[in-house]
Amino acid sequence: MVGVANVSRIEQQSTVHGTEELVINMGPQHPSTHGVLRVILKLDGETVNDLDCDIGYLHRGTEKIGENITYTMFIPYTDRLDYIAAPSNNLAWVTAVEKFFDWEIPMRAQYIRSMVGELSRIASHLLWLATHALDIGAMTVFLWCFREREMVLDLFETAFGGRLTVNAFRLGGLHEDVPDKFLQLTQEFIDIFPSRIDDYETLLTNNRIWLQRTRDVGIISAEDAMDLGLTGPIIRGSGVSWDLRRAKPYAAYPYLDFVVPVGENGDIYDRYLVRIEELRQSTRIIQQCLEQLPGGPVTCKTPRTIKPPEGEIYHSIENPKGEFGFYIVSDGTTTPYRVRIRPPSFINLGGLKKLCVGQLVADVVAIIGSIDIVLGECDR
Amino acid sequence: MELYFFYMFSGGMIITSLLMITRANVIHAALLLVLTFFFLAGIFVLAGAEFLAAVQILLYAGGIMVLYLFSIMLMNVEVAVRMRQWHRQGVVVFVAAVLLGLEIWAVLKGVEFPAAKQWEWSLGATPGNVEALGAVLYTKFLFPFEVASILLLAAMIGAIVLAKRTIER
Amino acid sequence: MPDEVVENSEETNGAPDSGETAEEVKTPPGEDLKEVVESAFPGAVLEQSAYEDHEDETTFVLGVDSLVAVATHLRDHGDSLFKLLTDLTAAHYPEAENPFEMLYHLYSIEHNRRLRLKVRIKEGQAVPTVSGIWTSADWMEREVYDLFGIEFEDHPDLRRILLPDNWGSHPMRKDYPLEGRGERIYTKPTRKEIGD
Amino acid sequence: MIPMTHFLILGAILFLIGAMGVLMRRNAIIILLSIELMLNAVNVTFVGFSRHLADMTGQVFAIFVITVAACEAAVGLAILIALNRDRTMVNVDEVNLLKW
Amino acid sequence: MDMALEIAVAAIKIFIVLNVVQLVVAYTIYVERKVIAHAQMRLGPMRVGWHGLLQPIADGLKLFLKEDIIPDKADRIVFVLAPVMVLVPAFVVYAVLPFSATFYITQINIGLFFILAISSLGVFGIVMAGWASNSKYSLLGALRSAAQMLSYEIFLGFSVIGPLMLAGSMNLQEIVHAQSDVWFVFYQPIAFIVFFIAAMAETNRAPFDLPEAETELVAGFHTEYSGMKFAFFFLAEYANMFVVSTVGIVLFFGGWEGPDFIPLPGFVWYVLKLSVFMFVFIWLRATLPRYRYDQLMRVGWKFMFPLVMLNIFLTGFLKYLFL
Repeated sequence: MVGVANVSRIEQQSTVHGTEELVINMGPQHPSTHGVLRVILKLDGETVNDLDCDIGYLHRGTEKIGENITYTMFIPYTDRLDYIAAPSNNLAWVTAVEKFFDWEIPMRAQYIRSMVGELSRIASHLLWLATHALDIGAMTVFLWCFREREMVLDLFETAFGGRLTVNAFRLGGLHEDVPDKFLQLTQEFIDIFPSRIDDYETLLTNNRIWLQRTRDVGIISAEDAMDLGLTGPIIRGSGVSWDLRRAKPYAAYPYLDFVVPVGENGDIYDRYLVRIEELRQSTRIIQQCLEQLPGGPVTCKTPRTIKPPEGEIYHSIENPKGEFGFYIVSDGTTTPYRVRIRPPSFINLGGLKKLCVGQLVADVVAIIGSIDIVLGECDR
Repeated sequence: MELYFFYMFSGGMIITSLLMITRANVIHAALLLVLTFFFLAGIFVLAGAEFLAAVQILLYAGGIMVLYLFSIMLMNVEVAVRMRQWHRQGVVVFVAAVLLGLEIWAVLKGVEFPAAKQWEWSLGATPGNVEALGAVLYTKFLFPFEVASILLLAAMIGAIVLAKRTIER
Repeated sequence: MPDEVVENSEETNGAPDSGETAEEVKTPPGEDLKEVVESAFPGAVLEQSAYEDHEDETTFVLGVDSLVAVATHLRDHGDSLFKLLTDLTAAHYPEAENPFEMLYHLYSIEHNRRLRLKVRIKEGQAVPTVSGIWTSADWMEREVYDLFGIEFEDHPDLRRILLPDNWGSHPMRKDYPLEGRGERIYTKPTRKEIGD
Repeated sequence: MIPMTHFLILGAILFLIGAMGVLMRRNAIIILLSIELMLNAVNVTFVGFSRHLADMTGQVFAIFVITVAACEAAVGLAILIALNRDRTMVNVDEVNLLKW
Repeated sequence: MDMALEIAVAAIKIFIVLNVVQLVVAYTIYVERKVIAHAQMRLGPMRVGWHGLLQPIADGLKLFLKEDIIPDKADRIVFVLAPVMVLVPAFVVYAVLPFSATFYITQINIGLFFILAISSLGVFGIVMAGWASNSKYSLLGALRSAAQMLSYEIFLGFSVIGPLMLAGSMNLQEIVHAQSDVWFVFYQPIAFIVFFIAAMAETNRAPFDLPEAETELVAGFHTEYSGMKFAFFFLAEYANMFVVSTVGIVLFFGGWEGPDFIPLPGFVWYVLKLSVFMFVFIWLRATLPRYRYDQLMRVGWKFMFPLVMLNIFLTGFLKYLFL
């Protein structure tokens, strides 16, 4: 979509100045804008003076669709939001709708939800690490991460039949119990995964060039992060120990033991460390889920047509990218009256300007990578 | 054989330099001047100054001219292409040039040069041009050499001060 | 390695999805927050509600005029500290007297609680921007402007964000046609407009 | 063996072309380029004499000329960049604020 | 008649070298793809021929048959000339490289200086390409590249002075002969490190591949190039890798000479050493992230420049004392 005014605003300013300022269009087809993001950069030499994001290339009106179909029918649409971590979106939607009711979700379903949620976190973080490292020029990490991400997607396939858009959960639990093979393969995966994380870290964590590229770049303080509404690993990287899995527990998280990693300086490197540690913690959580997994049914008794009582709720979960929530207004019919998706990528991307102005072009790429956006959810 | 090469190189130089001063596009002019310098390096080789030829390419073509191109890219030159290119004094310049040319020609015509001497070494052999040049440069011309280095330093500081946007005091 | 980690706290333990049980039916949750607001701005909270008395669903309905003052107060007051504007959106009720409802979801990391502010406005009525209070509101207000056509006073950069700049209508309104050519009220930009 | 006069005539022609460029063009960058050409015309003469007299002094001076050319290029271009930044112009006859 | 024979012999040598170099370059790309693939736990090219051995030929054919696009607003002449200006210097340098004691095209007494001079011209092609494409990414890439290559040329130039002082000649053959006892890398470790880093930067190889950093500037100066013109840039990059590797071998690792107790022909030694160099180049590319522009400049001017000056001073001092 053509953002006419977006371009002209910046270009007009640049012609007023006597000195030549370079306006470059990064995207929407650019290797490191992670999708169809278009960033209009105003450069002075290599320094970024001003920046404007043009988004909406992937706008599909998901909220509007949600207002015209039933609660169950909307689950597959949530897959298409953050398609990197689709089960997380399913989880947010089903837990949000379940908040209207007082159903007893069976514990087995809750544990599987947590487990799959963490697997999707691993999948998402692996894709982030892969592309982030590639943006900074470390191309080997890219393929190593994809090797493990492939294993996670295979797990999804075993459990739900789909790989990317899995449509994993149903209102009231799961559609079917997961096959035993899934549990067995998951155990095999988390047995080898920690050593693979060590491999990534060998290439990056103490690499001098990596440190020079990420340390003290794109710093955001805790106060600024809150002001900008940044959530997820970004705000944790700035030193705020806040994780919705801990603060507002859902699924099986109240019974699971995990550590919320926190950074110190709020630079790219801290965000990197936080996400790497989250990978390890996710592995731990999955291990606990496997050990504590109770038997029994995977779905509770739900009415044939889902008609929540009139009212409005907001429910959010800790998506890999940040706080992912749904605000739902029910008018007592089978379709929601208003569906609002609280998109972490959209709001985190809003902080890009603050992070980038004054930095170099090469840093913009690194910063976009460290924010970890996915445009499907940003544009909805 | 030598003479043919000389004519080739000098013809090339004259053509490219004439093209150079007539181009509207500065980048084209700069690139043509680079070509001129290649021919000049060839002439230096013919004159037995192969070290100088390499210096010509390394410093002039590879250094100074890249600096030119670099600066031209930093400036806004597209505007200048569309503007008037010449001072309105072409006739005066041409007359002056012809007069100067005739004068130089007349002087050269009257001069009888003594017979050429031979180098003490043959072309391309070692030790040769480089050693001889070094020996002269670092003994007889040591003082001018050091002065040149100070000149370079001064020019460097001057260039930085002039081109720097803001100078923190 | 991150320098600081927080051990698993047992305080927040609670059965998932249980929410608050219907013991305190009489007093809806969020009374303390109401006091925080009322102490500085008496009568600012026009309505108070919460879905099935969920603590997190506390909702205050405010007047348009008091919005910015109350929001600033809620952000800065020690008992509320709503430093995070989680979400900002709107809803359209075409039949109502005030058809548009602005929704502000606030979150306080310090107190781990949520609050929803509501402002009801008429068609064409402008809302004061809260982007001066939470910078994150900048883009979200642009989105509301884009999809609902609600104007924001003093917004630093009120442009469309998701749809093309010359999109003719506001698709999240309930009267937006779901079929037909309605959604193509959109003129192709001329070359001149693009600046080519 | 190349006759001495050849070098001298070549040097003279190049110098003339350079001088014409300096006098006739408005574009400051091309004027700088023409100056480079003139300096090189001198180099041709130096090297010619060095060849003819089998004496290294000519080549040494050619090296000094290149040094001076480098300085001239650096300072000249810096001035041009400063001018261009201040007010977008590259033509020498526009720089006339000091002209009475 | 002698002269005609000489010219004919030289022409044949040039023909051989040019063709062999092109073939070897094509296969270096294959080797690079294979090595990086294995570093990344995958197979690399496998389809064309046995283990993808015919892949370079297929690639070459593909590039040859591709549509050659010249952007509408590009400066056509400069745009077409730029790849030539990159490729020609890269190949001209081969004229003085000694491949073995007997196999070389020519030897001149300013051999090393000639290499430096000619390879400094490569930057022209890049600047021309960046400017002529009339694209902002290309221009930024070209500016970066010009600054980078100009600075690193200086360190490259200064780093070879140490070995030069030891050998007392700029003739590459004589430099090799001077190392018949001990390789200069043992006398000149600092110079070698600086040389190697500068060589990586000169050839725009990772971690210094900023001019063509695909994730920032799409592809830098050759963003707008396609088909054979793109292939020219590609060929030139690898040809330059061979040149700097060969210069490194000649200056620091005794050229074609190996230890006496292993009787191998000179050319084999040369190829062995070259392979090691190339492998290190590829290995680094698979391992390291990319430097940022300002960091690159800082490393160069604040770290390598003083180091190499110190090296020259020390070499001169020690040579004065002991020789």
